[in-house]
Amino acid sequence: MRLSVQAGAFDLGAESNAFAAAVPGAGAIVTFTGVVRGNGGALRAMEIEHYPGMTERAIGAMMAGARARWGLADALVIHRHGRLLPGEAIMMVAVAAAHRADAFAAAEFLMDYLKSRAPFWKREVSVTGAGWVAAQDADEAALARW
Amino acid sequence: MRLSVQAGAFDLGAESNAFAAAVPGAGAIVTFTGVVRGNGGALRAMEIEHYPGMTERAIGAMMAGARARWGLADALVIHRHGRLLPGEAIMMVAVAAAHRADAFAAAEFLMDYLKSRAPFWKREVSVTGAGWVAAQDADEAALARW
Amino acid sequence: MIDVLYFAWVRERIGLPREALETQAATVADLVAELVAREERYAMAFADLGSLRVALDQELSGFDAPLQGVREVAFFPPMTGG
Amino acid sequence: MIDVLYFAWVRERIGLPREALETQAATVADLVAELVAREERYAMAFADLGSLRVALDQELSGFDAPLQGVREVAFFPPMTGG
Repeated sequence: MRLSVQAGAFDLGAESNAFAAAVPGAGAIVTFTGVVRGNGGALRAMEIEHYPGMTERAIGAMMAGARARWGLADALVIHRHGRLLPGEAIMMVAVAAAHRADAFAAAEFLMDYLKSRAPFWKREVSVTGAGWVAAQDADEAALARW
Repeated sequence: MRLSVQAGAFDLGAESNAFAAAVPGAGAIVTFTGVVRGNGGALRAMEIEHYPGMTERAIGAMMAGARARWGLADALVIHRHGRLLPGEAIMMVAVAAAHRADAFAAAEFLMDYLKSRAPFWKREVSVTGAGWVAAQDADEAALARW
Repeated sequence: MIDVLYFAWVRERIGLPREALETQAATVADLVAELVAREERYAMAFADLGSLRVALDQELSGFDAPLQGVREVAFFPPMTGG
Repeated sequence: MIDVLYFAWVRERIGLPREALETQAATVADLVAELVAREERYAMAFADLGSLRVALDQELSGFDAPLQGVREVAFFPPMTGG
């Protein structure tokens, strides 16, 4: 399993290929990629703050939990911080399992936990001003299914 | 939306990057890749037969349905036929939506329908013989949730 | 004339992937009965209709469906894509 | 001495990302009360504890948790990762 919390961009394609090549025996690979939405030109940038140390600890625990629960062959999380522009990839998750149901469940679990339990805070800089993104009740509620 | 039913291999990374680059305004991209499992060395090859014409028609209808139901920004399906070796990618799905819940749901819907409603038939060639893969009741049952 | 296609183990049992037939069959079930009466290999292929699927002009259909206007009939086992 | 860290708008309101404090506070709530009594900017940051989260030594915790043995306390709004 690999976790990278980084300021720089990552290459979705290269990461996907490297991940798949390392798990030739797994039948199902699911990836999720989160991208900065431009909101029709209104958003200028997304600034992501994080808590170094706790970020790695929290995500590592999520990944270990997902691996055990769904018998994953492997998992990958890359999450950026700093200033990102619309269209840039914020983060990606990749999971590999024997069967598709486990791979989809593990990827959704990781996304739900990353949203609400990994110490990142997003700030949107738009043409009319800047503000911290509020956590969504729906994201907190999504954790209940796990 | 793009659909390719092909004998040749595809490049997961290149396809993922091209797909993502074409939908910069979508916040969530999910991919699924199905890989031939070697079953610990027992499987020699997977042979995939299909029904040319109906395959494209059936998958095209699934993609149009998914796009309308989850408001997808885009969708991609690549599915191979012919003789594949363990570790080779059989197929991939990519979907892009504004939010992650829609992207995950659409990808799972497409996978469930591809499994049981796209005219492909898999034949496993193992060290002990060859045989057609039987459809799973669980795969048929998975359609009920949609 | 109607084109009849066979896939996977249906194709293997019957021994050919497709054939063009003259038939007066009104429904898919009538066509199956005609084929089964022809030769043992058809009887083997159509022994258990519950394990077969049928498509008419490339759309999944049922064994009681009428054949009028249909140009292509395909018989195959449950699909295993993905 | 205990390290106290602030993130996102908590950091902005208090005006610094971290500080080392001498405190006799027995719980997180006691520490918050000490901070709020110090200056208005702390009172502003901690006005609504329901909109805040706390981590002790990098594990999410609660405001009634004891501080004994804790080396690092962090205050921040609900997380918005992913």
